[in-house]
Amino acid sequence: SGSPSSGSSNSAGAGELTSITVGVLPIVDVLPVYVGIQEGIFKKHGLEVTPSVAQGGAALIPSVLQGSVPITFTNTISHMIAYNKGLPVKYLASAVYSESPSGPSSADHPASILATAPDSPITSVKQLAGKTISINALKGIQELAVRNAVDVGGGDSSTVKFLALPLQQAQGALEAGRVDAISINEPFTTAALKAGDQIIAHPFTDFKIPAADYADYTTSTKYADAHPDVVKNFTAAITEASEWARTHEAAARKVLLTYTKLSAQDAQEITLPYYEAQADPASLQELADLALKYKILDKPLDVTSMLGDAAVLQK
Amino acid sequence: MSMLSTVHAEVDKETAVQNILEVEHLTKTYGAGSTAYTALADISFGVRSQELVTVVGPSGAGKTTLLKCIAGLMEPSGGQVLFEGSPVRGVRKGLAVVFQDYARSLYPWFSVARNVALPLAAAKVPRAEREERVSTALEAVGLAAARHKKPYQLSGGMQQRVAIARALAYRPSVLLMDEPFASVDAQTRAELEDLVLKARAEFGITLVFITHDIDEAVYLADRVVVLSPPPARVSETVQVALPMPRDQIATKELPEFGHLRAHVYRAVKNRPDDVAGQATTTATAS
Amino acid sequence: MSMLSTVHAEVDKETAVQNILEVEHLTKTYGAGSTAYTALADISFGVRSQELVTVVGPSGAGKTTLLKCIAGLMEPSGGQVLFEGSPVRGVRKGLAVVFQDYARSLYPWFSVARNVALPLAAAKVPRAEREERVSTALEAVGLAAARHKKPYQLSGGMQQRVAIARALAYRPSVLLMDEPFASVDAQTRAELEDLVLKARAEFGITLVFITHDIDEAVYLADRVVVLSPPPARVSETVQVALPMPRDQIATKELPEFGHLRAHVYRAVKNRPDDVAGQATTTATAS
Amino acid sequence: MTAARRKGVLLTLEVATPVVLLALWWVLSSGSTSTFNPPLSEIAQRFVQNWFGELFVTYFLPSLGRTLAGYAIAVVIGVVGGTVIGLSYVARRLTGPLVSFLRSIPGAALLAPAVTLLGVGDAMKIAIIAFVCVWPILLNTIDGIDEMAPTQRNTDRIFQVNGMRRLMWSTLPGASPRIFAGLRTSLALALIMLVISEMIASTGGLGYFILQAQTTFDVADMWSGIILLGLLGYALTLAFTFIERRVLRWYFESKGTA
Amino acid sequence: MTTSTIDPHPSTQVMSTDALRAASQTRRRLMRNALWGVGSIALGAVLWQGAVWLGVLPARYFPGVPDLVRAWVELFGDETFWMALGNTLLTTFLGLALAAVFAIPLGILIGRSVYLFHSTQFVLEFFRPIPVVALIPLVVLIMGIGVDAKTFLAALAAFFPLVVQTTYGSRSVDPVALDTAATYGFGPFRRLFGVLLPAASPYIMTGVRISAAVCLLVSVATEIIVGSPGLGQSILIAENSNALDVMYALIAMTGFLGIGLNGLVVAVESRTVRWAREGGAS
Ligand SMILES: Nc1ncnc2c1ncn2[C@@H]1O[C@H](COP(=O)(O)OP(=O)(O)OP(=O)(O)O)[C@@H](O)[C@H]1O
Ligand SMILES: Nc1ncnc2c1ncn2[C@@H]1O[C@H](COP(=O)(O)OP(=O)(O)OP(=O)(O)O)[C@@H](O)[C@H]1O
Ligand SMILES: [Mg+2]
Ligand SMILES: [Mg+2]
Repeated sequence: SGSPSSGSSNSAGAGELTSITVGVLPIVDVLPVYVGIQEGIFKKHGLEVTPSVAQGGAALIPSVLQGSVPITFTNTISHMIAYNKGLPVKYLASAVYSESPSGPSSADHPASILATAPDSPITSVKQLAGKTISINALKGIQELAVRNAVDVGGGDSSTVKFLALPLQQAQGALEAGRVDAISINEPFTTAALKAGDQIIAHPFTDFKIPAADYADYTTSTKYADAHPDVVKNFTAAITEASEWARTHEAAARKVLLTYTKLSAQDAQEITLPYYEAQADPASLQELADLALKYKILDKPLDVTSMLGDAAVLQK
Repeated sequence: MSMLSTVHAEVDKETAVQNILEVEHLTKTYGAGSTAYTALADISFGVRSQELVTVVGPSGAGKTTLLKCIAGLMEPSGGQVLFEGSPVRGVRKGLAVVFQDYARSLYPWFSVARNVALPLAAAKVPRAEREERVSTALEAVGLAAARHKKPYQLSGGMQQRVAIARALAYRPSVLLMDEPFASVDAQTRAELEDLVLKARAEFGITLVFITHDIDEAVYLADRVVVLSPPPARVSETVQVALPMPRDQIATKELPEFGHLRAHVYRAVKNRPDDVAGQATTTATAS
Repeated sequence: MSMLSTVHAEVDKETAVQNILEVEHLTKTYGAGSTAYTALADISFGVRSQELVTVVGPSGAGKTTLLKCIAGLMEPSGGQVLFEGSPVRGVRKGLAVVFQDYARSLYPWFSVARNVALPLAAAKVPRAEREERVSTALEAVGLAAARHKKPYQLSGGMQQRVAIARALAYRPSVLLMDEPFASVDAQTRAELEDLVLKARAEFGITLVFITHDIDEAVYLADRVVVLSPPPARVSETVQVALPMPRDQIATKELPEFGHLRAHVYRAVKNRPDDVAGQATTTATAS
Repeated sequence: MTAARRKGVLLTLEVATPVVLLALWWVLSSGSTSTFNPPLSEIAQRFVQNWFGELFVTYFLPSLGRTLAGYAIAVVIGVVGGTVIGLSYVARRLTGPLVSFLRSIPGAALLAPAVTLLGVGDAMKIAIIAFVCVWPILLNTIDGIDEMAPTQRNTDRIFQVNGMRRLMWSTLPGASPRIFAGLRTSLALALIMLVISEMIASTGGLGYFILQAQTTFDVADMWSGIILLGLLGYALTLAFTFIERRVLRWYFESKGTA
Repeated sequence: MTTSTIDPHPSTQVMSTDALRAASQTRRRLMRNALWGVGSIALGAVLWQGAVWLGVLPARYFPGVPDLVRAWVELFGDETFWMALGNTLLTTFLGLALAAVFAIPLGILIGRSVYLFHSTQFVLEFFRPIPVVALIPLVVLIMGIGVDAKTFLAALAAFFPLVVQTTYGSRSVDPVALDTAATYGFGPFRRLFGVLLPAASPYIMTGVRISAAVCLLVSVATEIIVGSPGLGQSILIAENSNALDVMYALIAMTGFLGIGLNGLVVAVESRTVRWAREGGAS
């Protein structure tokens, strides 16, 4: 990855940097982490961040609990499940929203869609009864989002069959007629739309609060207690980095190229999520309630207790 | 074919014409490069139809190698083996071999009877005849009672007799036997020798018989081929003109038998370099 | 120990006391239930220290079985084997065996020399002495040139000689040999016989030697144990009072040798149920 | 020791080890409050809840069916393919690197062609199970045939035991101890693949259950699934050994390990 | 005796030419092996490209061979690729070595002792079917996400096939060979290294070949799931970026690693197990 840009020289002395590993996924959602590294924002806050790329929450939460990865990106539903199971996880900061809380973005297309094949007779979620939808993982944020989108769109999600399929495989399975609809997000959305897929829903924005606060940065309570400074500095840095990513979109898109294998064209064309480090308790509570409704959580969750002292969005 | 007979010093032109098997300047070298080892230097002899030729020679001379070349199991390094006038390439039909490594030539997963029956089944002998031939052969080698046993339940000598029974039941036109009686007792051995002679007479089998027992070599043979130590050559071919049929007592009492025996013994012993003799005189046992 | 001697009819009280090996009413039944097969019915005999006892008997009599019981490799079904007065449980030190199945007892992954050296290494013989013993033994069996070869590169008889060399190099106090010379030529065999006698004299080895060659049995033995066909019993024990040292020509010329030979031959032949004899008279070959 | 007593001792050993280990686990985990190490009593309770009910039929049996189907296909392809490759020098050399290549292909690569060609149903999962299980069988068959004793090979040739007869009477029995080693290795792989194949495109099954319990940090449920899997593995092994003892009886007896 | 009469002269006279011939033979053999390897890979390439051309595998989602070659060329110029490769190889080798150290002796013991066999059977058969992926969270919880966790998981996965193969191998040992060892009073060490291991080595080497591939696969899988650096991680990134050609190029690289690994084992095998092919095994 690139070296810190020379513009941010007002950093703490190099000798005082605390090295931490931050768990990330190789997706656009973690852009602020790389921005923070490359723009020297972490350095400025006394942190030397090394990203550790994993496939999903399954390994990331245990590695946070074990301590070798003190802080990790995770989707909020995973965090909620762990929290509800009594695991000592601590919410640090929000990571992304599905769109700007202040209204839909001006992007050409949504970041996340529920799509059917170009020639498919299915043009509405109402026609999905008995059909099969592919999502990236069951019992996670995507199932929740798609179920909700189907239900609020007038369909009945209990009559739909869900199938876990890697996002990369979804479009192929759709075209081969193996599934009837696919739930995907970037960069696969861009590819699917180029292929002429029909959009029948926007799962990640079809909530009551469209700007869904669906991912966060997590640490363990043990680490937070032992290293309050680090945690504080990280939160501050990621807040700054998120803002930078929002406000320097063109530069941020270049950062994408450093940690993904996106083509240059894709990096320009894909729709970025809204990077925001402050949590939205209302959105989170809606997600928690839906998770309970769809049996992803097995008991109710009060979001405020989960958030603890994390910064929340002032509307 | 008569043009070939000139290369055989011992075999006159007339008999050469009738030779069913013709070993011509056979050489065999194992391995290559610095580890190359020449087992057969230059072997030539012929076998007439229904003849019984025994091959004797010191241990490690190359007898088994020679037999494998004749059987078509091994490609010679030089020279050739002719069968009925055409060069041997691979294994022919109607040939049977009793391997020196008899224990490993039996199929451990089949019973004794099944082992004997197998080649017959492969040759599509009808079931009833197959059954009968197997029983007769097993009885002939004294193993009628062991037919349902598996090879590993037999003693060494019994396994060897199974291999012999299998070859005999097969009724080959050419039978190659590699020290077939090495592991059986004297009495059984004598009986088996007579069994082989009888089978030859009955079914007109051509036999090449390797043995290290000189009495046996002379008793059975029409001709004895004596190999030199390796790299092996034919050091002598001895015609055995003993009357037929042979008899364990009468034949061996004949003065000619004694002469032939002594002659072959000397032929085997007549080694250019008698290292073994040296060994026993110079070496202390271990 | 003298209390045991009463059970041995053939062995008088005095010699029994010196017996290093004592086989007492040994029985061995393979398998169980309907497939049970009794190989040894009731075997008793003793072996004095440094004695050379040969065991003869028809093929399948139970010689190998007996040897394995003596070696402690096989548990008898009844009776026992005493070594120096105490019952044999498992394999003792200072014992060597030349197996009938010599090919399988050599380690195909080691060279000839390594095969011979292995037991010496196991016995912690110093390297230099080991080296020397291996060379001497291989030379004694005529395989000095083959020391770097692998067993599969040797002929059958050569493999057998490697097994013999291994046993001799080991200098055991008790040596059990199971048809050790079955696959070697007459000349080599005679040399190996003398080698064994010499080793015995030199190192004071006690020997149990199984053979199906009656000449050999008499030539080598202090005593010949004749086994009956299975289920085996000791049909006779023949004392061989031929003068020492033995000599291939002189000893075999002695009239006693001829008598003993004939006597043992008759003892072996005197089978209550002459199956093999029947076979050759009734069976047509295959 | 008599045969009966020996049998008794062996049986006791076989039963005693798991009992002792379970007891240890029970005691050591009894007071545990850790999410990742629930008390065995709780796991046992979940086990009964989960598998003595509907899930056994709707989750376990379909998984088992797919696994056995995949395994069966692997056995056929492994033995037949291994025989064809083992018998032919050219085939052996030509497929050698290709086989090593395919054996080392990560699952991510298998999935795409499997989904494209076979869809997202049982056929795809069975194919993936078969694909992974086939290699140990194939390799063992090839090596077993390749290492056939020369004297046995010569005997076949001399007595004109050719074609199918040679295959059925000599080649395959000779390689059978090897083939069984491969079958045994693959049996466990099949069960592993039972879970792996349900990582994707699944809506049910034992593997799905285990993975789901794992991602939702439901460790007791996860262990209840794993225990069922382990018991299944043990049961299948017993059945396997039962068959093997019969088919390879000659082998074990001749090796003195019957 | 007879065999000592080998005339030494024929071989010594041509010694130098022999040595030359041997060297050129080795060269020729290497060439031949390389040719077969190339042939085999070409066969695979043709099959793949054929499937893409015929549309059995849609070209949009399955890059053709030329695309793959292009991706490889790019990868080879990429330093991170080589580091990933090194990481994966390291895990694989360490895992395999660790597995072998435990599995082979255990397998030998289980194969030779019915008592040990019966006392371990349940435990082994119980744990054998548990997939490594199911254990990843537990292992990560205990060991974190470093090389040691990855190595442990790879070793664990490789352990079981190797135990099974070794068990079968040690049961295949000829009883006469064991009797020989017993009569000559071989100690445990010599019995193991002189008899049991070499005799079982045909089975063991097949097991090592199986386990080597398993080790590689598990290394890659844990890299994907846990996110330790290595080829797996590179595959994960490419997959999430919809970079098909890079993904397949990387996957093919693991396949080539597999070929290399197998070649390595076979090279060892052809030295150690030659006896079995040339006439020892029964
Ligand atoms: N596969 C092989 N590789 C190398 N050398 C071999 C091989 N097979 C045999 N030889 C050598 O060839 C020579 C002849 O062996 P062969 O088996 O033909 O002897 P033989 O006359 O049958 O001896 P025996 O009477 O002991 O069986 C021996 O010196 C042996 O070392
Ligand atoms: N493993 C076994 N299972 C069943 N029966 C066996 C087994 N081993 C040997 N036998 C039987 O025991 C008897 C004696 O066998 P043994 O090998 O002791 O004979 P032997 O006297 O050594 O014969 P040979 O001179 O042929 O070697 C034979 O009839 C044989 O069939
Ligand atoms: Mg021979
Ligand atoms: Mg015997």
